[in-house]
Amino acid sequence: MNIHEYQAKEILRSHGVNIPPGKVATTPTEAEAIAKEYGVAVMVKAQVHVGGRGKAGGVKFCKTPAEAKEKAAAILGMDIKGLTVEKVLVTVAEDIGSEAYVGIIVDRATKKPVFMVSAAGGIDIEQVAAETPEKILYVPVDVRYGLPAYDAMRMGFFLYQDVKQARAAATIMQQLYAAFMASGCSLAEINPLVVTPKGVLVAVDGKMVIDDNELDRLPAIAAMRDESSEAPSEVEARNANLTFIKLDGNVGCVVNGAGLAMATMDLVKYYGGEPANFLDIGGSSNPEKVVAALRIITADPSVKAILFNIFGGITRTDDVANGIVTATKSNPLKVPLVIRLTGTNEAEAMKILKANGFSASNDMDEAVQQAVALAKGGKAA
Amino acid sequence: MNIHEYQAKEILRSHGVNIPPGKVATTPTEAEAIAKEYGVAVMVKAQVHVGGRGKAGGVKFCKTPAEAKEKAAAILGMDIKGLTVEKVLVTVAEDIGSEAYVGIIVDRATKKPVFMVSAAGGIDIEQVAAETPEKILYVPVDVRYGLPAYDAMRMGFFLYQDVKQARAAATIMQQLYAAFMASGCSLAEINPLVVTPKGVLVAVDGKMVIDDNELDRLPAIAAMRDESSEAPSEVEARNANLTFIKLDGNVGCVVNGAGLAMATMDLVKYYGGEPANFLDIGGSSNPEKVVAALRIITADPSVKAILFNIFGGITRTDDVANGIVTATKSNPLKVPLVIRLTGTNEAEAMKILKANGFSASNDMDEAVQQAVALAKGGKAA
Amino acid sequence: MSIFIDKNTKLIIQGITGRDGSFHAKQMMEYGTQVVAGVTPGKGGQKFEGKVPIFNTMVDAVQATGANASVIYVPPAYAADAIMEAAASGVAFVVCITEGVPVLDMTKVHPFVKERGVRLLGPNCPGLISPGESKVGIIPGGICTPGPVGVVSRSGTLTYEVVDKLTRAGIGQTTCVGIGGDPINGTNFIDCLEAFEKDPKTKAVAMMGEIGGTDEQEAAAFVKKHMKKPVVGFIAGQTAPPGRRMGHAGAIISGSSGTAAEKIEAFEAAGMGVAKRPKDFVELIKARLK
Amino acid sequence: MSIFIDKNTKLIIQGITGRDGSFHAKQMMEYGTQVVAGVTPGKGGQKFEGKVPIFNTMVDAVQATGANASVIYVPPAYAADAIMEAAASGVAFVVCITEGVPVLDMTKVHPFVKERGVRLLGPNCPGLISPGESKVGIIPGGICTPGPVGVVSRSGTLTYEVVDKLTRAGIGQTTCVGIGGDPINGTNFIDCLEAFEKDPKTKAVAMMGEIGGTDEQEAAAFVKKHMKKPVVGFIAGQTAPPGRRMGHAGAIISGSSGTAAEKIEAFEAAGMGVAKRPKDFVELIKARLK
Repeated sequence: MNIHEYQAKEILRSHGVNIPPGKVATTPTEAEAIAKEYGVAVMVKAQVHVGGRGKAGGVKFCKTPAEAKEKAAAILGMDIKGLTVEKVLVTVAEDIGSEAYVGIIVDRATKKPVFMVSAAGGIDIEQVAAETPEKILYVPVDVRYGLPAYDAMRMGFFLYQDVKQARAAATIMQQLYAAFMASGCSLAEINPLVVTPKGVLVAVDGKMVIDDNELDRLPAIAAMRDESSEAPSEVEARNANLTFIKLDGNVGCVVNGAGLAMATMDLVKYYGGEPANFLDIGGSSNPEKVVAALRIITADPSVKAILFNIFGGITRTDDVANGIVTATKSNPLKVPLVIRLTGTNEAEAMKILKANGFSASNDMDEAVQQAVALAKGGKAA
Repeated sequence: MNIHEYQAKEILRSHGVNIPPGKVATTPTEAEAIAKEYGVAVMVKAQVHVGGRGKAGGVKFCKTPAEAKEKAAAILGMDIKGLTVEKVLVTVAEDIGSEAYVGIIVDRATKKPVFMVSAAGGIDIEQVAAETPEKILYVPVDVRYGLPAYDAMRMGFFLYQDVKQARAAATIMQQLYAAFMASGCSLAEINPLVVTPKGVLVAVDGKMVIDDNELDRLPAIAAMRDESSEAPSEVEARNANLTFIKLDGNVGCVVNGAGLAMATMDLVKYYGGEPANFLDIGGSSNPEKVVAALRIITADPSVKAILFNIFGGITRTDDVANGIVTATKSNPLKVPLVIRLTGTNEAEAMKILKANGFSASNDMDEAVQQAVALAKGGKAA
Repeated sequence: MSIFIDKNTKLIIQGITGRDGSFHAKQMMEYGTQVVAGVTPGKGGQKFEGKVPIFNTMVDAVQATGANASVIYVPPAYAADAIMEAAASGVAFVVCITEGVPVLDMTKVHPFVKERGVRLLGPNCPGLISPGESKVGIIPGGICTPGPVGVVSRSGTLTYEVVDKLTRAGIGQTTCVGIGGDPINGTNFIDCLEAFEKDPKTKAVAMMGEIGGTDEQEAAAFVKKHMKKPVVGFIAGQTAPPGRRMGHAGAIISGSSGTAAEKIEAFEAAGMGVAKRPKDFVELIKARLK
Repeated sequence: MSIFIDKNTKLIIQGITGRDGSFHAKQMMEYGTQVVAGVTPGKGGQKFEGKVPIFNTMVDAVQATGANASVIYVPPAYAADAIMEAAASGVAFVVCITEGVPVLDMTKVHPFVKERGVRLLGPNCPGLISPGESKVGIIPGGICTPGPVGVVSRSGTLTYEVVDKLTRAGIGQTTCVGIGGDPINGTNFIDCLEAFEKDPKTKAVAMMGEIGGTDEQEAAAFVKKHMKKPVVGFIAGQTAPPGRRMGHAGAIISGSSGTAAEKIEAFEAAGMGVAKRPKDFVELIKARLK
């Protein structure tokens, strides 16, 4: 789960990280009031779950409250990479002496959280990694021991010559690590970590991505979810316990299992079609899920044909068949439907479908080819 | 460092352990007031750093506030194994269904904290260990992982058949472990852990021993030290950074290094004497320490002779010699002094001592024999 | 022969009285797996289906039955602890079916099982099956048949799809292993490839990877360097956009790494057969079994 | 020959600019120890006594100098971290002189150094000396002389006492090791006995134990089972009362265990010589060197 910059900063602040004062505004007037309260120059920053806000004009420096109001008016409602800006963070602008990057991700190779730190901060770390990898220090953390003081200090010295700044940075590494672990992060970063001309370290931007699997045990973090900043179809899918990702094609796919769902999308493409989505109904054969899946897919006007691809293992294919019948009775489909079912209770499923006027195949390639043809306006083979 | 039962219980309570309500009284009237406040039967318990309070009459059940006053009057001021009772804990008396023992120590062999749990609680665990070792379950904890839930549960099931009680016990194990680690304990125990007739688990007695080396970083724990409950000579020694333990003999010993100090005591015994103390002045050659050491030793009327045994490594023997001269000038000794010095700056030390009328040897056995003879009223050889 | 499990595998089911645990316990028993015990705290002393003894703890279960493997069906919040309990109890092989285990839990579990020399399969995996010998997990027994092909895959239903096609084409399997779709898991492709290379009955390997990470690339390098047996590979997620997680927590293309294209390239560089569609496995494997 | 350190030991001093660190750095350099670097965070780039380069971190120091050992003189609150830093930096041998390290810190440090295969000596120990070759720690060089006796002890000044007596009697030492008086330490008696047994120059061993714990009993069992070389033992604390800590955190008799009597009995049962007084070592060792 993505959380907003202001939320990540709240978490980091609660772990002791030095963060410039800031508040969220949803209207230009609120933004003006916050800027007035601080009485100094501020930054107005779009709160959206997407990178490149700055380049898109979503981050502005404002000398006066009036300017903050004006810039907030421009940013609120702005569309950044398909997402509408609903909130801005109004935060005290810091004088910047130097900018560093500090981040932690869970690394698959070492199976550990790994720090990445670089004195080349303020820009995209993947760019630094690609162009000047020697400017990044990677420090894996063995969670059994936590982040040892010596490793934190080593990172401090990698960023700063001055021992006081190195120590301050080491403290921030510990705070960031504590926040990362306590918040169930898969990524946490401070970019830039700024040293002001007076030599003080400040975290000017913060980002966190939370492991969805942590949300059940971290209700305070789970409550940070901002559904207004997500695609409505994905919100609905999540609430129905489906995994759904919208794509640009016209063949709607309903599949059980993530691997098979990806393979189905690939096969659509292989046979010359374009998948409209990734949709995994998971292992359960609850007919409700099938109903929700069809509702979400049919809401997309670009979908020209729908393909079910179900391999029944735990999933009972007769349950899926019943779900299809129920869903299409209450909301008759306006696009053709191709069904492939095989595995557990296949015979019953076929009987149910036939009794309700559906045809079905048990061959994946055949079904995919049919769906692709139908989406192109052709007829089912 | 030992802390009192009521202090250990405060710590355990702060970690969530279910502890009966209780308060400390230093007068019978206070004890009566506390009992009145609770309005139920109470226990009045002597707070002293020594085992076997119960057998010594330091723990009493009181049905009424009047009885609490009377029993507190009897216990306060009581002498238990040489220590005077200055405080009593007045605590709500629990109905007892069953009693278990739960403790953690740092184990030298496994180099880990080790849980010991036994359904045979309420009595001395060393007795259980000696007589019925199969009644104790030992569970070492790898501090890198903490106490795993499954091990806590295993201990719960070792104590209780009932799954609810087992789970409640598992929770207490986690709380006790957290308290143990957070308080820098070398020992922490709940004995007895009681199940009331209603099935509720309550920690009726608690004990903690703190690793002295932790006190610098745990000021709140360090502040729990109760000097009124320690021998004054040991308090003074600690404040002077000396390690001192009073013994029953008459040869006072001042030595540098714990191993040599023990070997010196043993040699006193070997040559027919009895050491009056263990005293280690440590590695520093600060003359102040020598002064304090002599003050503490001479305060003991049973000391009939004093033996210095110094092997100068880091310790400069001339510093020790200067300390002896300073100390004996301000407080002339009433008992004979035997000095053995060797090692770093031995020649200077001998010169200083000779110039001030002291004789000294560089042979340990010779010096010990002399001191033993002098303590027996003989003459120096 | 087979890898990891066979006729002699004596299995404990952790969470045997739960919804999923009890359902699959029956399936495994029907398949012929030696299910020697179950573990559910508080139900120690009872029997599952009137015959499998239930214990409160893994230590009790192992001591009483001499089991050498366990399979875990407990909710995600308890899965990490269940894995560690199993690893500490004396079994040599632990399969965790549970989906949704926090990845930070796995950063702790991983060294725990490793320092005990225990093999973990999963979490978030369908388990494994050695057709005709033993099944541990949830792979439908009916689609498998004994034979010479080792199957290893990140996913569940995609495995079924391929195994089903192989079986229908008359090509049986030594063992089918689902390693799971999480970013940190106990057993990876290389572990399985190494075991298949050593297994005398396995003559060829079918391997189904996914986008995300570099495990498939490392597996390809392993094939090139250490394997004499032919391997055919497939990558799911060729059409997936970067930065979006395709269901599996591990299936995410980050930056310039983890794309299907680079994985397929690695397969080709290793001289592996590359299946473009799941059905291609049939002909590619057949050709390599000749 | 010698154990653990010799002429080729290249040493880093952690805390080289501190009060104790700088004093003993000079002593070691005077003795002839190859002190190749110091570490003090924030003083990287400076030089100690105009010749020994100082680094901010152990990794920097090891990379620049190829050191293979380190010795720690930092305050107790930082000692555990310093040990782990050393163990992770690539040196194979770490000596921690610092006294007062919390024992719970050591429960974490112990597996850390162990899983890296690093030897730790201490904490709360005087270090060690291989007379004429190298000295690491605080044992006064002047009381030692090269020769055939290995010395191992829990304590500092008691070691000096015995070594001094040996030297005055013309009996030199291969290596004198102080393992320290804490309940959890890195190197124990058995480690040293094993090394002395393997060292061709060592012909006999003098071992000074203390009350508390069972290390001496286990050492005696090791002597009986694995050693061909003669060992003479001594136990300090014969007159100590139970339950009181005799200075060293480890020197405490708890319950019925850790008494001098049982340790001496174990020595006798192992066929070891038993010194009743420190001075007895001279004759007992002399007899065994013939």
